[in-house]
Amino acid sequence: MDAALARAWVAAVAASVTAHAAELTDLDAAIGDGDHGVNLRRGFDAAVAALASFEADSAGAVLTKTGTTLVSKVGGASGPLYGSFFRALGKTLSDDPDAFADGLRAGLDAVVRLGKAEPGDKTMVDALVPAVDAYAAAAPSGFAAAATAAAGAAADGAAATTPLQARKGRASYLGERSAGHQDPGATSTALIFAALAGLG
Amino acid sequence: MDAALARAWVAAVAASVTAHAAELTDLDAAIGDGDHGVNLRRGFDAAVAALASFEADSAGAVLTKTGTTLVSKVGGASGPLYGSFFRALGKTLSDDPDAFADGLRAGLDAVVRLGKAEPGDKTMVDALVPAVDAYAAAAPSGFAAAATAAAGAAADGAAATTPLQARKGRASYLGERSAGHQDPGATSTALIFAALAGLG
Amino acid sequence: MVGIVLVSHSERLAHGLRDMLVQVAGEEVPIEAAGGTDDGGLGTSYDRILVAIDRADRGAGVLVLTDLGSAVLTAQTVLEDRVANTAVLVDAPFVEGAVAAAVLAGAGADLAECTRAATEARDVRKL
Amino acid sequence: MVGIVLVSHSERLAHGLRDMLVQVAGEEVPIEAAGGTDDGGLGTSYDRILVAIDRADRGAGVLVLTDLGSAVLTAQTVLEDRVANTAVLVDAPFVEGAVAAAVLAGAGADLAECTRAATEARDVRKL
Ligand SMILES: Nc1ncnc2c1ncn2[C@@H]1O[C@H](COP(=O)(O)OP(=O)(O)O)[C@@H](O)[C@H]1O
Ligand SMILES: Nc1ncnc2c1ncn2[C@@H]1O[C@H](COP(=O)(O)OP(=O)(O)O)[C@@H](O)[C@H]1O
Ligand SMILES: [Mg+2]
Ligand SMILES: [Mg+2]
Ligand SMILES: [Mg+2]
Ligand SMILES: [Mg+2]
Repeated sequence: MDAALARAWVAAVAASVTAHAAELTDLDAAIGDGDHGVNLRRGFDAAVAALASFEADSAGAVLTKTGTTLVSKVGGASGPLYGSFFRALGKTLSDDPDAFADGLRAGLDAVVRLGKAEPGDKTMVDALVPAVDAYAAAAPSGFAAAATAAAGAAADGAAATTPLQARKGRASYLGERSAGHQDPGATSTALIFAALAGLG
Repeated sequence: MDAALARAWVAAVAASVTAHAAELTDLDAAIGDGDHGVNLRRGFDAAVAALASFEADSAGAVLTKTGTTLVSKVGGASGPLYGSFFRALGKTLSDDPDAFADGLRAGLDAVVRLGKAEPGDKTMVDALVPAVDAYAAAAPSGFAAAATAAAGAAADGAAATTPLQARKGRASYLGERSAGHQDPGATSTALIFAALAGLG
Repeated sequence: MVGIVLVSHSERLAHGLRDMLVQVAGEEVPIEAAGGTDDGGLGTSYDRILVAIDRADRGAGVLVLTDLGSAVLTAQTVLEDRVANTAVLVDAPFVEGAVAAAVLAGAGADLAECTRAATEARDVRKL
Repeated sequence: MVGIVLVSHSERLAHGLRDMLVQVAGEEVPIEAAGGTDDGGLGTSYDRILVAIDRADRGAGVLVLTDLGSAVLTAQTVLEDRVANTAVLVDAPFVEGAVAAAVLAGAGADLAECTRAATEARDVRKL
């Protein structure tokens, strides 16, 4: 991945979370505090703005900067989580711009290390794990095919959170009542991978 | 006890906590939050003001009114505690104006029921228990003698809190560090009984 | 809907916590702040607590949470004096218990379930 | 003196709690509020937390308390990024733990003792 593609990805995510802000917020209102759409919009808009004045000629630098901006601008749990994801991805790409599959894996690891969620806890991890696995499996077929596979897997993973009971964060207080609602963070993870696939 | 004597007692307590407000506050600053003098001054001033426009011809009514005012005006733990004390005392005297020893006992019981402190916990209970006991023991000798005995016992009880470790409220976090300071509430209990003795 | 009353020594703290709870519970849950003394200083106010409980009482009961032990004494006195016996004091961590209770109240849970959630918040680990 | 940083989703809550702590700890204990997002909305701010920790750090360590699990994530990220390794995040009830820690910090206790007091506040019963 080069700097231009990375910038295009971040811009596409910003556009997508803006378009889906109300949906993300509604999902979060059902099992959380109803700010996920606002949070991500603020974060990715800030990332786009930060990148506009950021001179970087590598995808690694662009994505690291994106992560750092998300960490400090989102204001919710998804900020440090997605921030860690993009920082770890960016750092991997800074070492090797072609190691996108490894970078995604490093991003996932960073999210798990910070948030300590396990698959099935009804979080973004439930979309992230299948997306990262699908990308790695399809990577031999090239970026476009792998990104498309990852996007499909993330969307499926997000949909599969609906029947789950939340075990992390505020939603966990709802116990059985959290079942029947799709997790907002898993939903936004699907948007992030859909934006990646859209670049291909 | 008649209404006039009860009014005189409350006025004397108000004057005493005003005169000792800084001392009470300093004691509370050492092992609490430094507001005991301010709290009691506000409470007893409010009680005096409430009594000024309160037409009551019995000590029971005067002391019940005093208790109710303390409950709502003090703002600290001592408010509901002393408030319960005076309400229970007043209620007993309303049934029998001569049952002062029983009334003190009822007041102590109310304090213990609400605050659940035991003797030795370094609270007002450590002054209240000996005061009530001393009053009862000396009651056959008349009010003046009994009140004087109670005042002496309360002062001794307050002094004896100095080496104790607090087991109630914020001071309990200090553990061993709370030893070496006299408890503010036990100190104000001694003032209340000194004011009683001063009426004799 | 179960009501929630927040008894704090600080008026600001109580109002700030109320803001947070409204976000997770929605506007329909009656959440009342009873912080500070009558004149807004640090301490607790019998009258503010009483008014807050009366306001939060919509017939399904009221959960009363307190910040420090000394606030318990004032709240307890209010509850003993109050005629309608629909409010319960819960022994729970103030902020964490209130969030748990508010989430459940917003989901339509009853007083017993909200009380249990608040109490159990004590055992939820943050790290 | 050990410093204390209060990370809350609400700016008002953090400041109200700070008021309470100053009353029990005295003015010498550095107690910093880090509540709300950068623009004062509900949420947590990386920058506010970082500034608060830097301000509260007088060399004896800083205890960081958080209101909800999600505040932990932001605080933890700040701590990982921060070069000086003098701040610790404690798993304690927000208000109760902060009061306990402030009482001890005001009495000159060290970071380990303040941390233990905050943690143990979880087990102190109110009723
Ligand atoms: N510990 C965690 N690990 C992984 N994901 C988490 C964790 N906590 C929350 N999330 C994700 O974050 C989403 C909520 O994000 P957001 O609403 O922006 O933050 P907040 O919960 O602080 O308001 C959840 O839907 C969930 O997917
Ligand atoms: N549970 C309790 N039982 C008996 N007395 C108590 C209790 N809690 C506090 N006290 C008394 O109250 C005094 C403190 O009163 P005050 O400073 O007015 O209230 P606060 O502690 O709320 O600031 C203590 O010194 C102690 O004697
Ligand atoms: Mg949210
Ligand atoms: Mg939020
Ligand atoms: Mg006090
Ligand atoms: Mg006080």
